Amino acid sequence: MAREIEGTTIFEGGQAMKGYQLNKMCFSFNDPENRKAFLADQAAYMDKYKLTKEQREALASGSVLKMIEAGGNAYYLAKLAGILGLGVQDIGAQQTGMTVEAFKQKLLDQARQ
Amino acid sequence: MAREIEGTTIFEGGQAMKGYQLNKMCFSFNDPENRKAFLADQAAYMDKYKLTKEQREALASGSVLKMIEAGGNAYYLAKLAGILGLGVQDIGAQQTGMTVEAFKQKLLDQARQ
Amino acid sequence: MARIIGTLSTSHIPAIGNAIAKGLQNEPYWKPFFDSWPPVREWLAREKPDVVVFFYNDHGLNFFLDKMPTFAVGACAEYVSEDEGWGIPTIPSVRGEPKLSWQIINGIVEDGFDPVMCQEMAVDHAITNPLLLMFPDAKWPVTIVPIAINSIQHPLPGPKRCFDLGRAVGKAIEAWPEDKKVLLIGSGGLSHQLDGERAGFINKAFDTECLEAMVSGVEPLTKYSALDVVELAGAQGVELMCWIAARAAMQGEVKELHRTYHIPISNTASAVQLLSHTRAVETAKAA
Amino acid sequence: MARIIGTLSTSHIPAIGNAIAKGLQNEPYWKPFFDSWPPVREWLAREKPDVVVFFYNDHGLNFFLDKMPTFAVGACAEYVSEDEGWGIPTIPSVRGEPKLSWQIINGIVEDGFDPVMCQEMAVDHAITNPLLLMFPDAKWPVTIVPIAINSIQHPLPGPKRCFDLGRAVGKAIEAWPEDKKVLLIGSGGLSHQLDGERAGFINKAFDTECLEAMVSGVEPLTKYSALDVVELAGAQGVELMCWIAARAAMQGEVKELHRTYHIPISNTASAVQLLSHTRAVETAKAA
Ligand SMILES: [Fe+3]
Ligand SMILES: [Fe+3]
Repeated sequence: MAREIEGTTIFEGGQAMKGYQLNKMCFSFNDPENRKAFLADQAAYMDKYKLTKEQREALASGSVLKMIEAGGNAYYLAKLAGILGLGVQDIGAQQTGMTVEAFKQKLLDQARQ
Repeated sequence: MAREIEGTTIFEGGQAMKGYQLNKMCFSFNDPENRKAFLADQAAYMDKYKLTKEQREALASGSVLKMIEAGGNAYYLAKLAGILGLGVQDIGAQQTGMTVEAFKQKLLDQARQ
Repeated sequence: MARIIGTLSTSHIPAIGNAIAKGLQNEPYWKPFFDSWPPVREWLAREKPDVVVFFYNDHGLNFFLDKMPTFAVGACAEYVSEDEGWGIPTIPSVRGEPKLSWQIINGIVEDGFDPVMCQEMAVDHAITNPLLLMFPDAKWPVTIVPIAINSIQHPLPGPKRCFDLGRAVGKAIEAWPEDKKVLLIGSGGLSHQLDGERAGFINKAFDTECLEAMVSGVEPLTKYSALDVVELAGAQGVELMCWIAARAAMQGEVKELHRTYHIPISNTASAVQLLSHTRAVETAKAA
Repeated sequence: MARIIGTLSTSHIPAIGNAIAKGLQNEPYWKPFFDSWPPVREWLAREKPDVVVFFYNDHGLNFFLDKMPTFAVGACAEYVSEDEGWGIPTIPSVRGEPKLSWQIINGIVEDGFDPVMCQEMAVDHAITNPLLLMFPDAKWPVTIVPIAINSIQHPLPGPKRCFDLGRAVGKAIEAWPEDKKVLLIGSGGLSHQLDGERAGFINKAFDTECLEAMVSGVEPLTKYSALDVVELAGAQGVELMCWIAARAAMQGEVKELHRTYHIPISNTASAVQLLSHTRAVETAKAA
């Protein structure tokens, strides 16, 4: 697992352990009651899932890259993004440091490779 | 899975489907609250787990062979036996149609094969 | 004996479910993708598959990291579409084909695979979107067998292992004594990446290589490791493994009936490809 | 590099836990079994393993038929002993060795196995009884990695597959760069059957064959199918698969240090066997 792939965090054992509580919280969002409970009191909900300091700070910052660094996995984080009303292009733009328009253009450009 | 082994029910797909609800109920007995709830009102508890008529009748009869025929698996049924205060030798005696003493003797005899 | 009639592979992007729910099929953004489906539906109406075997990946609905399977085979009488947490409408439950499920489980365990056997299984957009695309009235004329391939937590099973799984599944299906027509589905991809500084990565050249291999045979793709696929197809492009397994299940002659490749839907290179199984190996030999 | 120092195999019969709790070790019924442990404990005190890799079977505590794994590997920081529903006392939690867990998971996936990867795992008497027998003060001087083998729902992995799993696990352990001493445990068996008209079945001749093979090498046992083992060792005698995997993980020269075989405990032929790994393959070659 020592392989480096540019701009990509491999979600392997180390990340899976690091992010366990954060991803577990996100997994709970499959249940609408839990989404409501999270929105009603985020701090209490994060307490319940024993999020680490790094995970809480990542969530507070709103930075997806920080959430990934804190062990978040794309498939579970997507459920959090849904709650926060972020689409995949908002998230793509944020992570690549582009405007949403520029990010969409980047996608289109790849059709012409 | 057409292989026949004397006095033995292979817990394969067919049995696993047939016994699903019964085994699920038994699995719930890992939780002491559930054991209490079962003992307090067996009929209601069997309703909750949607046991089939055959499974209810098997339980009512107390016959382990009937429970197995109804899809019960030894590893999960063991939890039910625990609640009913039956030891493995009581169960062995019952299934083989022996007295408990004779069953114990049968076990001992096998040391001398 | 059961007969594999073809492999249908498709992207399953969540947004597709929302577009269907909102009736956006003819909007310019969506038209290129949805236009691929009328010919597929005509073929389905003609060929009338009885059972659909889905190679797909769960997106954090049915499985969590507490117990993450590498491969999981459903053996349920019914599969329930459940809330995934971000608004894709659920669909009516789909009937299972448990006898075929156990036929497959028994066959692949015999062949050295270590599946999780599932008697309760919630299915997500990787199953529901293809079903809705095939049968827009949501009256399912087919039963299903879902086979989940881990695409979340590394180590992932790589192209070679998924190819071998597909082979073993295909062999088990063809040995099923029921006179049923079986359609294979590869659900996922193609290239895309949602996370990291490389988000939005798409690789048209690699996707084209894969689409070509789906026709001529996917064995050459087994030279790649799972991490090669991450690099070439993006972090979520590993869903390609579902296409490889579905295609590998079909031996003998195939014919490409339909192909759509369109960039982008959401952050993804979308594709739909239909292959019919014109002659099984045995028939070919006998001829 | 990590070093495998031996394989300890033992029956784990639930009643053992109750006998320990009630202090019955010197009762005539129990003495033949418990007398096997002082020499094992002396060896442990001398050899001081750092990590114990358990091949065991879950008895309906951690896994249910909704999602039944063929093989599952624990990758937890801690394993919790939980109520099994019929009164075996729980024990203090045991620390895991997650780095070795992932080393094993990565290694066996690379080698074509399809494990479930578990980050939460409750452990039952198959783990707790051997631990208490080794370390009666319940102050665990070791960490553990549990590897569960399906013994509940057919199709079970057979002797050949479990042998191959053991081989792959052993290879992964020996490639682990940490300077740690690893003990393997095969937990289960020997012959017994709890259910059906054949309840109480015990097969001394087959058990003896297995105990001999544990010394000379278990490869000959791979000629049996899982159903052969049901027939020869009883419906729950399939727990023998854990012994096969544990022994297969150890290549090169071994020495039998201890063996107990006693009929019956409960309905089971009980056995304890300790093998030391006197020379690993590489060392043997270099010599
Ligand atoms: Fe997907
Ligand atoms: Fe056991």
